[in-house]
Order: sequence, then C-alpha cells, then structure tokens
Amino acid sequence: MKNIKTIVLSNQEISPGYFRMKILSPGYCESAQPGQFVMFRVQRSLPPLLRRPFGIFRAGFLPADCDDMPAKEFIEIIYKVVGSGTEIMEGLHHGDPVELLGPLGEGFDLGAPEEEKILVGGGIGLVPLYMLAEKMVENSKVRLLMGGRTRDDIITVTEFERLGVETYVSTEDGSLGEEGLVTRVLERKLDKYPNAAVFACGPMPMIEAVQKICDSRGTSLQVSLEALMACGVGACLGCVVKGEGHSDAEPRYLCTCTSGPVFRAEELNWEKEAANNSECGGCK
Amino acid sequence: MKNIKTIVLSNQEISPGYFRMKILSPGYCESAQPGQFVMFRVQRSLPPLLRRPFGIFRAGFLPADCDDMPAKEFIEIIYKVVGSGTEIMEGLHHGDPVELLGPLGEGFDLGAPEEEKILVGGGIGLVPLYMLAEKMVENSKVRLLMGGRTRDDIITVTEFERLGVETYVSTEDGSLGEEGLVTRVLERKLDKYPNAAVFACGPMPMIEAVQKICDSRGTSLQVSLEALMACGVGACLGCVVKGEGHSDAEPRYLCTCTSGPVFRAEELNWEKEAANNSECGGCK
Amino acid sequence: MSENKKIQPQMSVEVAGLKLKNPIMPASGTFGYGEEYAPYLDLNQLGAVVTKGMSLNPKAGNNTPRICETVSGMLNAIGLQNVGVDAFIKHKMAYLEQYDTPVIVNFFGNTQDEYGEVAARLDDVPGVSALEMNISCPNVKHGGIVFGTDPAAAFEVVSLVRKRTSKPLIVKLTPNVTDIQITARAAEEAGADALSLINTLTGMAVDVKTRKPRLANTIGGLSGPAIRPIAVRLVHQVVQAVKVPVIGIGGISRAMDALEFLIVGAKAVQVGTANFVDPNAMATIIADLEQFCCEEGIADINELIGSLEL
Amino acid sequence: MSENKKIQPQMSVEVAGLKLKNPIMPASGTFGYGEEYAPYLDLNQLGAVVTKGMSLNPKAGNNTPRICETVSGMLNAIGLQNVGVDAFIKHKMAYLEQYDTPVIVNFFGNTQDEYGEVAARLDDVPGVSALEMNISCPNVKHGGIVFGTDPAAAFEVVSLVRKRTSKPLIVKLTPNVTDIQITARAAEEAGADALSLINTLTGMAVDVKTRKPRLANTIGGLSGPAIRPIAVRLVHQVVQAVKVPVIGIGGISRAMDALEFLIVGAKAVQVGTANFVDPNAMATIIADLEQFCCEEGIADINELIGSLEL
Ligand SMILES: Cc1cc2nc3c(=O)[nH]c(=O)nc-3n(C[C@H](O)[C@H](O)[C@H](O)COP(=O)(O)OP(=O)(O)OC[C@H]3O[C@@H](n4cnc5c(N)ncnc54)[C@H](O)[C@@H]3O)c2cc1C
Ligand SMILES: Cc1cc2nc3c(=O)[nH]c(=O)nc-3n(C[C@H](O)[C@H](O)[C@H](O)COP(=O)(O)OP(=O)(O)OC[C@H]3O[C@@H](n4cnc5c(N)ncnc54)[C@H](O)[C@@H]3O)c2cc1C
Ligand SMILES: Cc1cc2nc3c(=O)[nH]c(=O)nc-3n(C[C@H](O)[C@H](O)[C@H](O)COP(=O)(O)O)c2cc1C
Ligand SMILES: Cc1cc2nc3c(=O)[nH]c(=O)nc-3n(C[C@H](O)[C@H](O)[C@H](O)COP(=O)(O)O)c2cc1C
Ligand code: FES
Ligand code: FES
Repeated sequence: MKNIKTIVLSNQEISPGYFRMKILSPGYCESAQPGQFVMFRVQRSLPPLLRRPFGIFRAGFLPADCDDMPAKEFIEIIYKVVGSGTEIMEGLHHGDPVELLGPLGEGFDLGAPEEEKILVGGGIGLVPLYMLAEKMVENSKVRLLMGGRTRDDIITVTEFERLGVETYVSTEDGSLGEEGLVTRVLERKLDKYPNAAVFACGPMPMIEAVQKICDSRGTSLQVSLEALMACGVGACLGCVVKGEGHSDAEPRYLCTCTSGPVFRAEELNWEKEAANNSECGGCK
Repeated sequence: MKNIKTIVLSNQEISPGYFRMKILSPGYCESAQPGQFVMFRVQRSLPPLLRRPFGIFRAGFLPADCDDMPAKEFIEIIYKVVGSGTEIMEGLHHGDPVELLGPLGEGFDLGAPEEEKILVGGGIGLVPLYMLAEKMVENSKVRLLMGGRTRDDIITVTEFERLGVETYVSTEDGSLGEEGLVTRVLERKLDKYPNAAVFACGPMPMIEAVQKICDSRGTSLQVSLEALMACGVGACLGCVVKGEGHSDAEPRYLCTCTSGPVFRAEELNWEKEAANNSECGGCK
Repeated sequence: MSENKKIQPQMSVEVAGLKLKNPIMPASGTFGYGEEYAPYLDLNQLGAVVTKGMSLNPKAGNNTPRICETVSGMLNAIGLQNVGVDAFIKHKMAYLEQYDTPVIVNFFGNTQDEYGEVAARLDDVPGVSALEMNISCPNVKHGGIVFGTDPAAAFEVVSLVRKRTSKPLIVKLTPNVTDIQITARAAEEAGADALSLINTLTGMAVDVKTRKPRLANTIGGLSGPAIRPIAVRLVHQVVQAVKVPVIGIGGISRAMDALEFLIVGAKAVQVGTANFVDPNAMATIIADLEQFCCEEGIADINELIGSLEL
Repeated sequence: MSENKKIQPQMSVEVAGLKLKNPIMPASGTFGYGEEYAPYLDLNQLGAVVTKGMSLNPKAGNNTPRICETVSGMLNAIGLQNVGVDAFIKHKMAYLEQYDTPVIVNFFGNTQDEYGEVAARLDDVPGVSALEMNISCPNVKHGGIVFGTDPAAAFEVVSLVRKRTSKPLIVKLTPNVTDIQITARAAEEAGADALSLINTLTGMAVDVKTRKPRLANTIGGLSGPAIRPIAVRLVHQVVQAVKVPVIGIGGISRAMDALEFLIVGAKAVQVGTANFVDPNAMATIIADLEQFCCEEGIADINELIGSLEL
C-alpha cells in the first residue's frame, strides 16, 4: 500500500472501447493479490479531480535491461472507456506520468486446493479474474464463463486459455460463442460440477443473478463489486455497500474499498443491494 | 472576426521559455492587421476555463500541396510560458486541435509614408511589431529598439533584420547588446531623429517610460496594451483601461479588446493607468 | 434506431407569457448588448436575448483588475458598467429589433425609486419583450445586494416595479442567502411573472506574491462550471417553493448541463461565462439538446421539464 | 540568492492555545481516524490531526450513492457515518496517541443535549487536544443545519457545549448563510476559542439519462478546488468580524491555495478533498510552504498571516 509516481509503459486498444495499459509499478509483483485494485491518477492536473479505481489485471517483470540490474515490475490494467476520466486515459502514451495508489482492498480467497473452480466474468469484470486464475490453476481445475453484450465485450480469451483455463463464451447477441446470458451457462456447469466454488465479477444484474443461482444451490460464491470511490482507503466512507443483516432500522454498511472489493456472498445484503446499486448509474 | 476550430502546425521553443506556434488559420492573411490579436482556446476541455489573448506575430501561406489547391493560410504566435495556460500550450504538438477567435481589436495606424519610424519592443512585446514592420518597410525607414532583462528575452532579431529593419538591442544585465534600459536608446534615437513616430509594446513600466519621453518631446506615440480578458469581443467589460479625461468623479473606461489593444497615447489616462496596472500582476 | 425517420422534437417553451423558440438564452452581462456576439452566432437561433444590466444613469463600473480566472470558474467585479437606460433605448434597441427573438432587458437600481424609474422608461419601448430585474448583484455597494438578501426589501422593490411595468417581469435572485425559498416566495408574492437564478456567488482570490486581492474591488462574483452544483440545488429548491416559472442559470456550458436544470424544473436556462469560452456555445447547446431529445424519444422538450425522479 | 545560507523559516503557529508544528491539518471526514492515511504520510509531520465527526451514538449514514464528482469538485452525502464517541475513545484514540501531533476531535449532535453530552465524554480523554464542533453539516436532516444557519441557535448550543468542556473549543461554521459574520460573532460570544470554516456548500447533481439525483440523499455538500474562492471570501469576512483565531478550509490542494487563506488572516488551514486526490498532499503543502517562505525571505510564517494589502 503506497502511492507511487510512475509512468505509462504502453496503452493499447484490445477491442473496440477496451484498452490495456501497462504501468511501471515497483513492488507490485510481491504485494498484489488477486482481486485487489489501484486508485489511478489520470494526470497531475485537473480534470478529473478524483482518482479512478481499476482492478489489477496482472503483475509481472519486464525483461531486464542488463544482467546486473534488478528486473523492473509492471502491472497491467484493462479499462473500458465510459466517461471523462477513461477518455483522457485513452490518450496516454509511453512515458506519460501517472500515479498509482495501491494495491488496495481485500482480494479473493483462493479456496481449497483441488476444488473445482468456476469463474464468471461479465465484460470488464474479467479483469480481476486473471490473477486469480493464475494462482488457482496451480492446483485446481478452473473453468471461466465469459459473458458480454457483443463479441467486442469478450476480451483476453487467449490469455486465460494460455493459463490452461477452460473458457466458455456467451454473448447476448450471439455474435461470439453461445447466444444468451452467461448465467445460463453457469447453471449448466453447476449441474455438472455441483461442488464447484464460484467467483464472479461483472455488472450488478449479472452478479445478482449469479448470487440467486448459487444461493439456491448452496454453492460457495465470492463476488467482486464496484462502487463510487473517492479515497480508496476507507477514509471517505463514500463506497459503502449494505452488509448482511442490514435494515433501515439497523443499517450495516461495509466499505467496498477496504472490506472489499471482493466479498463472500454471505457478507452482503442482497435484497437491498439490488435496488440500490441500479440507482447509481455512474456519476458523470 | 470568426471562431475557427483548427490545428497546431508546429510549436517550437525559440529561446528559453519562449515558444513560437504556427496555427492553420484560414482567412487571416487577408483580414489580420498589424497589432491585432486572437483569443486562443488552449484545449477543448478544462483547464483553463478562459481563452488566452495573443498578438498575431505574422500571417502567411503554406507552400501549396499541389498546384490546383488553394494555398493554406497560417498565423504564428509567440508566447512566453508564464502560467497555467501557457504551460499547457507548451505541450501542444502538430495536429492538436485548438480554437482561434479573431482577428480581434484595433491595430496600429501605419502613419504617414516616408516618416521615420521607431518601434520599441520589450520582451514578448516584440510580437505585434513584426507585422507592423512588414507593412512599414515598404515606404519608411524602420528602426527597432529591442529590450529585455537578459539575452533570453531578445527574440526574432533575424526575422526583423530580414525585413530590412535596423535593430538595436539592449539588455538590463548586458548579456546581449547594450547594457541598460531600452528607453535610454530611445532617447538617443529621438535626439537623432526628432520627427520619428514611436510604436511601443512591452511591460507597463516600459510603456510608461516611453510615454513620458514621447510626451515631453511631443513625439507621436502608439502603444499596444495588455489587459486581463475574458471575452475579447467587448461583452464582458473586464479588460478596460482608463481613457483620457478619466477621473474618479467622471470615470471613462475603454475596452482594451475593442478600442485597443493599440491606443494613441493621447487616448489614455496616464497618471491613473500606472498605479492601476502595476496592481494587477496577472491572475493565477 | 437509424432506420426510424427522425422526428423533429418540439423545442419551444413558454416563460412568463413569452413564447421562446427553445429554452436557451444568454445570461445578462455575458453577452453585451447582443451585437458583440452577432458575428459568431445567429441571434435568431436563440430562445431570447438578455442584455447587460441597465441603470437609470450611465455607470462607469469598478477599477481594474475586474476579472480573474479561478479553478473552473471566474470572478468578476465589473461594477455593472452600462450606458444607462436612455442610451440603451436610443442606440442599442434598434439593432436587436431586427431579430425575430424576444429581448429581455436586465436592469437594476441603486434605490427603490431608481428601480421603478428604469422599469417605467422601458415599459413602452417596442421590442422589449420582458424585464429581468437584478436584485442580487454583489458587486455594487449600494446596489442590489440589500434587496436580494432581505426578503422584506425584495418584496417591496418588486411590488413597486410591478406597478410601473406592464411587461412580463422576471426577478433574478441571489444565491448568497440562507434560505432562497423565502426570497423566491417574496418575489412571487410581489408580482414576479418568473424567477431567474442564480446570479454569481460572492468570492475572492488573493495574489500570494503581492498579497493583494486579485480584484480591485477585493470581492467579486463567482461564475462558471465550478458553481453548477450549487445552482442546480437552488433551482431545485425554488421550483418547489413557487408556482411561477423558473429560469435556471449557473455554470452551463453543454447541453448536459442545461438538462440538469430543465429536469429539476427550470422552464428555460441562461448561459453565461460559457459564451466567453466559446462564442458559439449556445448554438451547440441548442443543437445537442435537440439531438438528446431525438435519441431519448422525447417529442416535446416540455416533457423533460420537472421530470426529476426522487 | 543561492549563495545565501538558507535559513529554516519558523513554521509553527498557535491556535486556540494549541501550538502546532505548522499550519496544516486535515479537514474532518476526509482523513478517517488518521490511521487510514498513516501508510502514506507521517502523521508526525502534520500541524494536527482532525478526526471524522463523532456523535453520541454510532451513526450508519446515508444510502448510496453517497458521492459524485463534479467539475473540479465533489458532492458528498455520507450522512456523518461514525462509530460513536465511546467506540472512538476506546478503539481509535490509542492509535493517535502514539503520535506527537495534537488531535482535534470533530463532533456533532442531533440535539443540544447530544452536543453537550459528546463534548463532556471527550473532556477528560487524554490525548484529545481540542474539540471541533460541527454546527454546519448539510447532510443530516436533523443534524447541524439548524444550529449553523440560525445565529441564536448557534449561540445557545455553543454556550452549552462551552460549559461542558474545558478543552479548547473550535466551532466549524457553515457557508450556507446570508451573513457569516453574524454566526461567527454568535459563536465567539458563546465561548468558542477558534472558528473553522468553511464546511461544504449545499449542492446537487442530476443524472440526465435516469433523471435521478446523483446522490441518494438528493442534496449533498460540495467540496474541492471549485469552492475555494467562496471559502477565501468567507474567511476574509470572518477574520474581520471576530477576535478569536480562524482556521481556513475549502478547496486547498497546493501551498499556493493555503497561502491565500493565511494571507487573508487564517492562523491555520485544513486540507480536505485533496487528501483523496493525493494521500501525500499535506506533506507536499508543508514542504512547499517552507520553500515559499525561504524564497520570499519570510523568517516566520506568522508574518504572512493577515498580511493582505487592501
Ligand atoms: C474496485 C473497482 C475495480 C474496477 N476495475 C475496473 C477495471 O478493471 N476496468 C474498468 O474498465 N473499470 C473498472 N472499474 C470501474 C471504473 O472505476 C470506472 O469505469 C471508471 O472510474 C470510470 O471513470 P470515467 O471517468 O471514465 O467515468 P465517469 O462516469 O466520467 O466517472 C465519474 C465518476 O464516477 C466514477 N465511476 C463511474 N463509473 C464507475 C463504476 N462502474 N465503478 C466505480 N466508479 C465509477 C468514477 O470513478 C468517477 O468518480 C472498477 C471499479 C471499482 C470500484
Ligand atoms: C492583447 C494581448 C496580446 C498579448 N499578446 C501576447 C503575446 O503575443 N505573447 C505572449 O506571450 N503574451 C501575450 N499576451 C499576454 C498573454 O495573454 C498572457 O501571458 C497569457 O494569457 C498568460 O496565460 P497563462 O495561463 O499562462 O497565465 P496565468 O497567469 O495562469 O493566467 C491566468 C489569467 O490571467 C490572464 N493573464 C495572465 N497574464 C496576462 C497578461 N500579461 N496579459 C493579459 N492577461 C494575462 C490569463 O489570460 C488568464 O485569464 C497578450 C495579452 C493581451 C491582452
Ligand atoms: C462578466 C459578468 C458580468 C455580469 N453582469 C451581470 C449583470 O449586469 N446583471 C446580472 O443580472 N447578472 C450579471 N452577471 C451574472 C450572470 O448573468 C450569471 O447570473 C452568472 O454569471 C452565472 O452564470 P454562468 O455561471 O453561466 O456565468 C454577470 C456575470 C459575469 C461573468
Ligand atoms: C467525504 C467528506 C466527508 C466529510 N465529513 C465531515 C464531517 O464528518 N464533519 C465535518 O465537520 N466536516 C466534514 N466534511 C467537510 C470537510 O471537513 C471540509 O469542511 C470540506 O470538505 C471543505 O474542504 P475541502 O474543499 O478541502 O474538501 C466532509 C467532507 C467530505 C468531502
Ligand atoms: S472509497 Fe473512500 S472509503 Fe472507500
Ligand atoms: S475582454 Fe471582454 S470586454 Fe474586453
């Protein structure tokens, strides 16, 4: 957990509207856990005022410049251009100065070794699942169900397959893989592997549907959530979600940035959360 | 007078802290008069909020791409990096989108042909004198007295000399040309050419000293002034200077953007103006 | 989507009996007398033109510096410089009359009587479609400030002006108050046909090198994008407090910004500081508003007004 | 210049009897309980630490969304979520006590008695250097708003708290008033040892697609660089109205910003939203302030305070 002033190494469009950015990030290879995120400062000056939260896609070492220098560490983030901040990010180039606060938050619990793992990623929700898969494939069978509206939303398939992950693609318009929602695939897989543990990240409606499915089957579920964040460190209390047992009379709020972004399904209040989050609609 | 959405053609540092920017500017060759300025929109998004006023250094035609296309027009501005807006300008490259409102304001009156002309430019104040000299050399002897704090502030000497202008350089620290203030040179030249007309642009203390000298000798003087500007078109009334006959009881304000930036010395109120403008100190 | 024949949405709105082509007009003091911006913008496109504030006698305004840029905003202390109402009628109205666009004349006074007198002189001027009464300018010591921040004084001066004009009367409110609903109701009860808000917020900036205020007047009015959230809140509150139509003002530079005000219930909006940044801003806003209505399937912009979902 | 031996300027200031290493401290609610920012910033460097606002009972806060970015600012309607004063004393103070930095505890109440009770509970807590009384939060319907905008109510509640604490008492004022000098004087007369201002300005933003307010609470508090000119003006006015020291707050992100407040007469300043943008912001401001003093030949930062030239 620290703030580093660093530079962009590369920034490439990998699918219409989706960019992959490599950032020089000393210290991240050792410290970053699957599911953690960074608060990214787009540029030194305004706008935007606030940092933007992004999941860590992967951390790694650059090929060393020469033998006796320590290898340089980087992280990659993958972002979808949706508003003012990501529009500016789109224009960043190699060498541009940026700041990273992180790695932040509680990531995924890897679960028992040998257990069957099913990862469910909707669109940009794939991002935090990559590091998770990287760790899991060491001792578990990992299946990844990828969903999106169109084929443009299906990103980094090859990267997951290279890890040895079995991938299943579905799109709402049928332009890639199976036509339909990723949750239909999930139900089929759970029929086949009833003891699998599920790890999901994606838009709230998907998360909710996944939760219903897992809840009805007693399947273990961890979800990674998004929330509007100002600080990322638990100071502003802007990013809360309703926790298990929350009621209007006895509210129980958890910070997404410090208690999350990954939660066990049991930690959260599902009835309330739905209505609430769909109200949000981002904040332009 | 129009607002054009255009692009930067080039942007180069010509002396430490001074940049010369070429901008594609259809229509300017015919319309721009010596002493006029543009309101330059640094970038489409904030910051800065307001446009920045810059004198037009020169207008010209680009070499035609092919024979049957009309030649493209450009203007050049020269700016000193002093604050938030010019710092962003420093980073602009070929092809970057900018907006120009102009040409604006009342420029110089060229004066009688054959009359001796003395131009006095302090630092960045040289900018509006170039187009003036271009026109004047056609039928007058033109001498240019350039002043600056150090030699870094003496810019575009060669350009003026190429026009056939006789140039005299003085710097406060003696690092280039004569050591001392440009006004000392002015007095010597006026001793020698007592009927010359003077045209001055530069920092307010210089302008005031020039005015005193010309006033005491009855020399004709035109000055180009700077003022804080929001609109550049006479709408906000932010850019006023005190006109001749101004008093607290009967205030007379003139808009620098529409009645100026070039004024005949007789149009202005000199006692008040001094105290007032030194208060300003820019607005960071 | 693209196959559907695009239906031209109905953009006109009615405010204080004026039928406007669309809800977009300039804010007083940021558009001169109209003429200054005519080279850049077809005044016939606008919902209305709103002039610089007029007083009984010509006013010279404040010392310089009068303006200063701030973060996403600007301060001004122009001091209500204007040619005076008589010169305006004689020299500036003829120009505006050639356009097919309502002219709203902004005015103020140093005393109640001056307010009344200016209103009276404008009353029978042809081409003046409505009056906008500035009871809120923070720049002039003996100007609007007293009226706009004291509900009783506001009620009195608006009542008096109401008696001296038969034109539609728009009262422009100051944001620098504890409870704007009180002044809004006072103005309504005194006979305002519409309310416009906000005028600038009082602000100040300091040059840390010279240790002097950046404005000769020390204090000035803050405008521009920075103040928009405050303006939206105040318009929201006023819409709930009164029955007369409300014109929203404050930090509008884009159609999205204008929409916030319309959605909370403003019948029309004024664009101020944005004109300085882009002399064509209002034309772009009008076009983008239409585009938004098309995309969202809104046949009449009035459907949007007050459509806030709480 | 560079040949001169650089003399270390004297940076410490005194506010309400507290001696601060320098005039920089966080603003309540933007720095958690201190601990959250300790990985990024040495708390020993700060003039003081100011905690999140405490109430008698734990408070859950508002529904989400609670925050929203605006142009050069942000809106928040956290709803004063906090662990309650007892839990704070038990669990959070020990952490802060390890630092050699004064701890200012911000607090509020829903009623006069609650205000008094919280103050009383904090009174004998070792390590609590001063209390900052929030009479101005716009987020909670039955919270500070009534007290902060009504001078009589402000006088009463501050008087009551004054009786229940022997600690230095800082009263934090709301900017959402017509005349802040009146509330400032009321707080001073009621026994405040210092005043801090400004709390957030009330604002609102709308999602034009969903037509819903961007905050679940509809209205929130605007903070960040956008509000600085308003804050500087208010501090300037309060400094002229009272004798007690004033702490300036509002949109400070850089040393230059802090200097504006010091020059108009603030004895110290608080940094709020800027902490979110850069967790190291206060350290940078402190270093740059020192640098500024060196460059300008200022031997003691107190020379700068109130040095505005009018
Ligand atoms: C823990 C976490 C991890 C995330 N990981 C990724 C990722 O790997 N890739 C990716 O593309 N996106 C990710 N997001 C969402 C990403 O933060 C937003 O898409 C981004 O902030 C949008 O910024 P903008 O300026 O383009 O949009 P704007 O809408 O202009 O932003 C305005 C404000 O709303 C906030 N905001 C807008 N959308 C979201 C959102 N969906 N979630 C949270 N805040 C939002 C912004 O941070 C900003 O404060 C993540 C969000 C969180 C909370
Ligand atoms: C008619 C006219 C012609 C000019 N021509 C030139 C030129 O050819 N080359 C050049 O380098 N400069 C010129 N200037 C000055 C130039 O406009 C300022 O240096 C520039 O605006 C500074 O912007 P900034 O954002 O870097 O500075 P900041 O100090 O950050 O600007 C803050 C605000 O103050 C204004 N401002 C600051 N300094 C000045 C100034 N000296 N005059 C007017 N406004 C100022 C800015 O426009 C802006 O609104 C001219 C000014 C005027 C009025
Ligand atoms: C330079 C300037 C001059 C102004 N003059 C007047 C005026 O004469 N009368 C008036 O009622 N408001 C005046 N205003 C206030 C604007 O009409 C408007 O209410 C305010 O600027 C907020 O809108 P904006 O943020 O879009 O600029 C002036 C504003 C500016 C910036
Ligand atoms: C997220 C957030 C929470 C806040 N919580 C409190 C609080 O609990 N008590 C309080 O007195 N002020 C609170 N404030 C107000 C700040 O202390 C400060 O007065 C205001 O943000 C202006 O300063 P800034 O512009 O530097 O942020 C809060 C502000 C923010 C942004
Ligand atoms: S983002 Fe600030 S507490 Fe989570
Ligand atoms: S800059 Fe607006 S009137 Fe001159």
